[in-house]
Amino acid sequence: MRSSRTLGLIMIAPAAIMIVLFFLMPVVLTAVFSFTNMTTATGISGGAYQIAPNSLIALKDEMPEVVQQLTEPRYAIDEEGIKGVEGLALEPGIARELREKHLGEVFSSRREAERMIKDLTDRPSTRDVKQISEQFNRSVANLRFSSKEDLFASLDKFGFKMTPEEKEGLASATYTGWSWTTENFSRIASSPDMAQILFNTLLYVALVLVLFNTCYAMLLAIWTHYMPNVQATIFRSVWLLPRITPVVIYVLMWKWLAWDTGFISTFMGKFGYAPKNYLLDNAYNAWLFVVLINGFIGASMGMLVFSSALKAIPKSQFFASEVDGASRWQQIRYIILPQMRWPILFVTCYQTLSLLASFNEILLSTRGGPGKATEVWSLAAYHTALNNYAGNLEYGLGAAMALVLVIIGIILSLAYLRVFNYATLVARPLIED
Amino acid sequence: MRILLDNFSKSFGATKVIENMNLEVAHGEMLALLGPSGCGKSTTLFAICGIHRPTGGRILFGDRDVTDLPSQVRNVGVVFQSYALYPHMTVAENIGFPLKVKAIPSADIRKEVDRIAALVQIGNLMGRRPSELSGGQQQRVALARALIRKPDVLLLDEPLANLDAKLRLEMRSEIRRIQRETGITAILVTHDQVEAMSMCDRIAIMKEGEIIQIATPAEMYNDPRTAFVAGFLGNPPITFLHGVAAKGVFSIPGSEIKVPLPACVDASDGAKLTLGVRPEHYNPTGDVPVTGVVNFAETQGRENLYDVRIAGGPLLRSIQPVRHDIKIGDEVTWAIDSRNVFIFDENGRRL
Amino acid sequence: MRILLDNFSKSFGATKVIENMNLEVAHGEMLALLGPSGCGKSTTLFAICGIHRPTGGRILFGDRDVTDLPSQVRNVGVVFQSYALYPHMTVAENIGFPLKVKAIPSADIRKEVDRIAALVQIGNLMGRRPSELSGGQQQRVALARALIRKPDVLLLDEPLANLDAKLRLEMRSEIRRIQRETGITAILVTHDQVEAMSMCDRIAIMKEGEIIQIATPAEMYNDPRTAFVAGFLGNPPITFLHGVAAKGVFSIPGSEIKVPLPACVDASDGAKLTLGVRPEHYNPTGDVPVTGVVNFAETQGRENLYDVRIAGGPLLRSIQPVRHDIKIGDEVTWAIDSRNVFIFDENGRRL
Amino acid sequence: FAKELTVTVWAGGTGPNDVYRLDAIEIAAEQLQREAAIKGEELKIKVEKKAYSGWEDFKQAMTLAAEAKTAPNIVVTGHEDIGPWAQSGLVVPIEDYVDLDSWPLNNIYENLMDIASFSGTVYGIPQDAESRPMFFWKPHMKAIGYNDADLDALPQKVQDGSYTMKNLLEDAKKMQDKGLVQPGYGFYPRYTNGPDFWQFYTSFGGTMEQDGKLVFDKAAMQRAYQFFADAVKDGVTKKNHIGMPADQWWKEVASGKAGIWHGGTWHYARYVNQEGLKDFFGNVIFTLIPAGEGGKANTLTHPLVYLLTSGHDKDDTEIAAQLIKIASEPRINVLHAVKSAHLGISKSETEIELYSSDRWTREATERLLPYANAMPNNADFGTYWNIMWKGLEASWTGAKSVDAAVNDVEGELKGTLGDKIIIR
Amino acid sequence: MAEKSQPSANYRTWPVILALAIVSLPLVLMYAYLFIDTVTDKQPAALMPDTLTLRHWTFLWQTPPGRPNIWLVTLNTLIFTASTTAVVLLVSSMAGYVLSRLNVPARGFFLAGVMVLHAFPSVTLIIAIFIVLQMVGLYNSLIGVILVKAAIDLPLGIWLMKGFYDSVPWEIEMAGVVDGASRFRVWRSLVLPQVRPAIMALALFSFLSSWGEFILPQVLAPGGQVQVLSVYLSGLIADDNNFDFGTFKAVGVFYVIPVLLLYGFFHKYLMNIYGGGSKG
Ligand SMILES: Nc1ncnc2c1ncn2[C@@H]1O[C@H](COP(=O)(O)OP(=O)(O)OP(=O)(O)O)[C@@H](O)[C@H]1O
Ligand SMILES: Nc1ncnc2c1ncn2[C@@H]1O[C@H](COP(=O)(O)OP(=O)(O)OP(=O)(O)O)[C@@H](O)[C@H]1O
Ligand SMILES: [Mg+2]
Ligand SMILES: [Mg+2]
Repeated sequence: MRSSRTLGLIMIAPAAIMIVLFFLMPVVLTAVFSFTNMTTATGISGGAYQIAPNSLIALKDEMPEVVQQLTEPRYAIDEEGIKGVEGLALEPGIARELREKHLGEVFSSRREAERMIKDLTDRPSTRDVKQISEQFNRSVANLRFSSKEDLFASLDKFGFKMTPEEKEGLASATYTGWSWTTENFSRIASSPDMAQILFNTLLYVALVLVLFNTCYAMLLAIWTHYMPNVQATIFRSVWLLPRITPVVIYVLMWKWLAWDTGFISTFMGKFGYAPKNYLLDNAYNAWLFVVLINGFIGASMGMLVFSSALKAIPKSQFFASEVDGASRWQQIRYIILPQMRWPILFVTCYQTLSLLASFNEILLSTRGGPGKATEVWSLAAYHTALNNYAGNLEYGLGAAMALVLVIIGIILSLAYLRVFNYATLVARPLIED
Repeated sequence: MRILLDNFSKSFGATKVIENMNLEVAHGEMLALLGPSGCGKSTTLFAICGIHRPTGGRILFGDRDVTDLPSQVRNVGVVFQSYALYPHMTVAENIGFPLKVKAIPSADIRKEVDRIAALVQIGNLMGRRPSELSGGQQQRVALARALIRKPDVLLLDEPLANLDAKLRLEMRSEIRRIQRETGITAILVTHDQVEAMSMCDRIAIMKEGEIIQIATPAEMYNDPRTAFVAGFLGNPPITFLHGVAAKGVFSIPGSEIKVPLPACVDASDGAKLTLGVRPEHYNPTGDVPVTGVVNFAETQGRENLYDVRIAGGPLLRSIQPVRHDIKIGDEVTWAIDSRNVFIFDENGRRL
Repeated sequence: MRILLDNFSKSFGATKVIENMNLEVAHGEMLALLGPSGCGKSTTLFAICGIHRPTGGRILFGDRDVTDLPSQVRNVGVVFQSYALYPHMTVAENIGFPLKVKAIPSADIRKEVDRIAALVQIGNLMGRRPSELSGGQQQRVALARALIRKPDVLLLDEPLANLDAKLRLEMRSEIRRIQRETGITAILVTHDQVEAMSMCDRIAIMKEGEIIQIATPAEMYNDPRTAFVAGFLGNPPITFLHGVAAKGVFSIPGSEIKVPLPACVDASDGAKLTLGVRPEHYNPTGDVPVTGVVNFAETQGRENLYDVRIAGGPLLRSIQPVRHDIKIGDEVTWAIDSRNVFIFDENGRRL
Repeated sequence: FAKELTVTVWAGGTGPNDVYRLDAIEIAAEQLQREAAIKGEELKIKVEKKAYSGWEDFKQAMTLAAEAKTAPNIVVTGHEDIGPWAQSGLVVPIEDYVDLDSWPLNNIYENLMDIASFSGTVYGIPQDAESRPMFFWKPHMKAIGYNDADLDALPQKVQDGSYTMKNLLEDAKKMQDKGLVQPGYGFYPRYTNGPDFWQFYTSFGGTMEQDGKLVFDKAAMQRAYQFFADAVKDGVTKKNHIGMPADQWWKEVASGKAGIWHGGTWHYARYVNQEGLKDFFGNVIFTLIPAGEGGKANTLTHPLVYLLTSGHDKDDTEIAAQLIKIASEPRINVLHAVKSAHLGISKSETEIELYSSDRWTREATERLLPYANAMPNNADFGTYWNIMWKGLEASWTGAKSVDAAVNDVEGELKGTLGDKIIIR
Repeated sequence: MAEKSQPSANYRTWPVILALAIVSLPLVLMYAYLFIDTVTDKQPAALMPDTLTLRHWTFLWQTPPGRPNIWLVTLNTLIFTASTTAVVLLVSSMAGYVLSRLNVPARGFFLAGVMVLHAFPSVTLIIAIFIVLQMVGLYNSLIGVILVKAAIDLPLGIWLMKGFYDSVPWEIEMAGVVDGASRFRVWRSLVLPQVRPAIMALALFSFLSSWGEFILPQVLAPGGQVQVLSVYLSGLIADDNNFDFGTFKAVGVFYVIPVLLLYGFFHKYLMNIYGGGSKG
């Protein structure tokens, strides 16, 4: 309508689209997935109906004969099949020979039927053999149907007399895709491992946040603030290194430091200590390193924010307090810290959320070990849904775990918005066009 | 407490700001430091209060050499140009801060804060934050904070620059009264000469890191040592006429102005001279009539200001009580008061 | 171009800032908007230039209703209080920007920029950035930028607040000259009454979103309609004495002051009155002698300012040419010029 | 008739010794093009190969790519993936595209073909075979009292069940006590999750699957967990062994720093090639995994299989199937078997000189392959496996007591798999 | 922002420098050895290297079998990083402006939404992101990863930019409007230049974060054609057949050099990260 409004909508559109595509839709999808039993074996995109012996084991007690019939391949050389073969436009001799020599034969496996076909005088190619044998298939065993209707149609076609209930039972037993369930959440709620992981997560976030992301970062910012420029720049750069170093290398360096053949081992070896894997030696060590590895990265963000906030404090306040007789500690205590409230809040909020979601460093360093000692929630979700040795990707459970994080995150950020006094952040535009 | 700057120099890296300045402020005196922007006034104050270290020379408080003492122990009260209030503290906390860092019991602090706040008339604002105060109120908080520790030396860096005319007048007398009553030695930095003249015992005029003249306000106004000083003091500013000396008379080639030079002025014939005429000394009552055309006129309430362009180009300014008979474009013949003109030589030195 | 505010109102959310203001500025006139901080001056300007929408009433330029037109098409030149120069552009680019957005060929822009820059005498600075300019130069760049599009209306929001005394004086005449030469209708917002009086054809004094009085500067000074106006104009400010009327004479209970009320003033006996005496009207030459003790004296160069406390407590202020015979504590008997006093009733209305 | 196509092949867990997994397809493509030329067809096949050194990333990539219908035509993966991937339709049965009765497919070991099937349908063609022996460092064994004859008889004793897991721990302890190896190096198991650990479950009497249903034998699992917990308790295995750097492990077992360890037949290649253990047979002796309480000696074969993925043009898939078939010819497959020290997939392969003249492949085939088990191809086996490993890790590192770990495993299995697993 | 704080000369600094030096030692050590180890060989249990060698660097001119060419991977990484940065800059500088200055419906809601978004652990939503990518046909393509990575960096970007826009004086925009420029023009020619430090800071931040990004390309673009350095390096490390710390470190150094250079040139902008901030 009005120019700035239209312009605003246009300018915000790209962000909105990206956010809808890559935040909102995934969240919605994740919420949906979390109520399914989706795994590698069920696939994501939906299933099919496959009459395989395995899938019918459960039905065996209910309707033994049907299961028997269903799972037994039956290749019958009948007129209908031969007609079909004639329709394939192969050597005419094939159909003729089939009719003359084999009409009425029944084979109990495809392989046997195909052996017969291969022995025909006009020996068809493998490809044709497959086509021909298909014409004589008179069972649904090992067939895959993309929909229930197809399944029922074939059942009818092959003359299986079944009640609708039986059909439904069969359909649900042979369905290969996922189904709705709330089990993921009850599993999360009841599993002692999950409780452990949750505890790990809280411990991890709290330790890194308090020790490094805020306290140490503040210390760094203040220390470098009181230094001559050159030294300050050097130290800030050193502490920024962890952040600007790609995480793969960064973690590699810690491993170099802590592994059996690494620096600490070698160094301690000079004092007669046997080399050992300090990183994974025990849970305490692993925790120490996980906190250090993440903390060293986390400190830099806080340092940046605090340093620039410190820089924004007018120099005159430092002068004034010195003239007023404040010692350095009093200056920090009474002048700097009280004015860092907002930066501290910002860093705390931002970093809690970041830490909750982060697992890169842990994945690359301890992989959650030793045991599951350093497994955190997001890493566990990743392991569950995407990355484990057996290749058994439990998308549904993983999504439920992710959803738990999403909910925690939303609650936290709403709380933070309150603390930030959200209303003051959206000032009315001063140009009223 | 006497303040003595002894051969004081200050440079920032390669930039020399002050070189070998000598300045003495007597005990209980209030001195104004006046000068154009960037001349080194704040630098001097910062050195006195200990924020900057001198690169040369000594600073003495009384007989004590404080050159290398940190700010914290100099007992100096400073009102910074920007007030430098602590935005996160209330007025009371701001004022009480210098006592708080001395670990004085908070009951005593409160009593003292109340006393000093009443003195600067902000007793009713104690719970507010600086951002909730008007400029004048902030100003007074800064002043109260500077005074509360009973400083030996009070340094005021352009303390009134941001106030409106009315508030400015009030604060001027307030500061002066407090300084007098407590007998503090004070230095006032300002770029407003009315302020300097009205508040201080003496004025020091600086230019590019050097002190050009130190004198009482009246002396400075009536007896400027250089053209720079004369031009700097006075509102509206003095006007300068450039001409030559000829037989004891100042004249401008191409114009008919002829001003007799005072006897005390010794200028050889043909010497290039500059004549300074203050606007209040060019008016109907002077003794050397000069005719010109009014090319600018403005009412300032009780007075009118006129710019008169005289034949040959030069401009004279006149300020007179309000009159309604003169319009822009009128030709007027007013007279310069030749006893009150200043004569400067080619280099701006007063003769 | 005439500007007409017709029943103009503006509120921000629940805060009513201006209510039903009517104001007409004639074509080619320069009007000063004067008033205390927060009274709504800037708000009025912002509505005129189209940045804020009025919440009620109309704004007319000439006969055209521009109330709902966006700024971009109003052809208004604005000098913002803070100049609002574009820091990343050179002086030339800053000045040329209004033309550039009209997609005028750059050669034409250059010519026009050069012309207008010469007008405000900054032709030699064209390549600099705003940060490399002194305050006065920045001011002129802002002015040039406002003028280059040949605006119908020029709005100046406290344009000189940040300049020192000398520069201020120069700029004052510069702006007035350009406005006159180009015949633009202009509104000047300021809190400095000397500026308003010296530059403008008429002055409008505002208070809390209302216009209290509109008049020429001299009229405003000499014939204020209310005590507020009288107190607002004049430097040093007017002093007020509070007393009662008794038989055509103003007297203060407990003091001997008796000032005859002018015949035109009609005040019943015992009515509470306020007497306004400007400092220049209390001096040795007046007609109603008043004795008091000098409790403050200050030199302002060519004049001295005295505060005289008269028996019974009230204070009178006097400004006189420099004299050296009076010290603080002296008893003086000076006289009020009774023809030039203002009489206000209890509500501050002039009688 | 002319056809040009690109066949993509991905392989998991594939290092420099295993390049023939992928190269075999390339060789096959060459062959197929020639065959086509003779038939007068113009066929041009470009083979794009990608080897993943690990498994996690490979399976993740393959699964997602298949879901996105951008999977490679052929993947080489562990046979246990057939179950889930077949069920979700990520892979298609190879029997739809090749004639299993024709050579060389009809020559492949029958049990390997079974391992490549799921629910009665043949999905893949075995790519290699292997098995996972127990290794002993001969010099250390001698130092604790075994003579050459004893050592020669050891494989047989293991097979008979007269040398058990208990003896193994004792020997490891002896080596350590004698200072032959450092503490924690007596028994030096695999340092990451792997199929190997099912061997121990089997050793202690466990069964993985019965009649198409998974089986969790609580007691057997308890004993298997206990074995590792005991090893840690005795100090012959490091508590923090899991997750140690790979290179270190390899270096140590190939240099006699460890006394007894278990590995795979293909380790031979790395010991000899990369780690510089020139005299393998002089230093190392290998046996089946000894029997534990309640079980018997065994080993596990974990064949990799060639699989065809879904979502491709039928003709392309058929050509891919042809390539797999050709690549399974003994002459081609033997390149992989010998180079990577894996075992052959067919009888004829053992008769090729390259194979039969290689002592390692020969002995390993004889000694191990007949007793080889395999993990079941069951869609839910991965879940079972993950849970089992978690329990093992917990009891190994002491995070949980063995009993608690087993109980937790049971609880989680019940919760996750319900009646798809028989718990006993 | 007239004066910025800078400590006065009133305090001794060496104790602080000493303390910080000690705490920084592990980092300095790690990075020092990162470089040293790439060009030297040393005995297994030695701390000091004994020979200089270039053999760890051979990956630069020899492509190991089964691995993509390092230069191709580097090029990919560059494209990925540069595009992500560009998208983040463009999108968040526009959105930040809208949120800070323009009168659009539901502005406050959107702003709150952006903060909440940061709470979404996008890496754990990755399956769903994968589905979305597959739906829009961008799975296993660099563009897809670029968009996802950019989207993940958006919340920070938008907040940062909003904070900076907040600190641009309204007068500049008012002047522009009065001068006849459209709001878009005002943004482009007047406001954007004012927030250049913010853009530099954000660019640097975004560049660094994309350059090191690991999980997203790993999961969403596993194909060999679109591999980036992080995935390449982690593949190298995971490959237990060719374990050579020297080479890893050499690849690491190769990987880290561009960011170090970049940091060297632009580090002063990073200090501006809290320019306007959310509130004083
Ligand atoms: N830290 C510094 N580094 C370099 N030069 C400086 C520094 N501080 C001040 N200067 C220079 O020293 C000179 C004097 O500065 P100072 O602040 O004392 O001026 P001032 O007289 O107070 O001016 P103003 O009236 O504008 O406040 C100026 O030219 C200034 O540029
Ligand atoms: N956006 C706004 N929202 C609410 N109130 C506002 C807003 N803008 C201005 N006001 C209020 O409107 C009143 C008038 O403001 P305005 O800026 O017009 O004052 P002014 O006369 O220009 O004062 P000054 O001399 O201090 O510039 C003030 O009380 C101010 O608090
Ligand atoms: Mg200064
Ligand atoms: Mg205003």
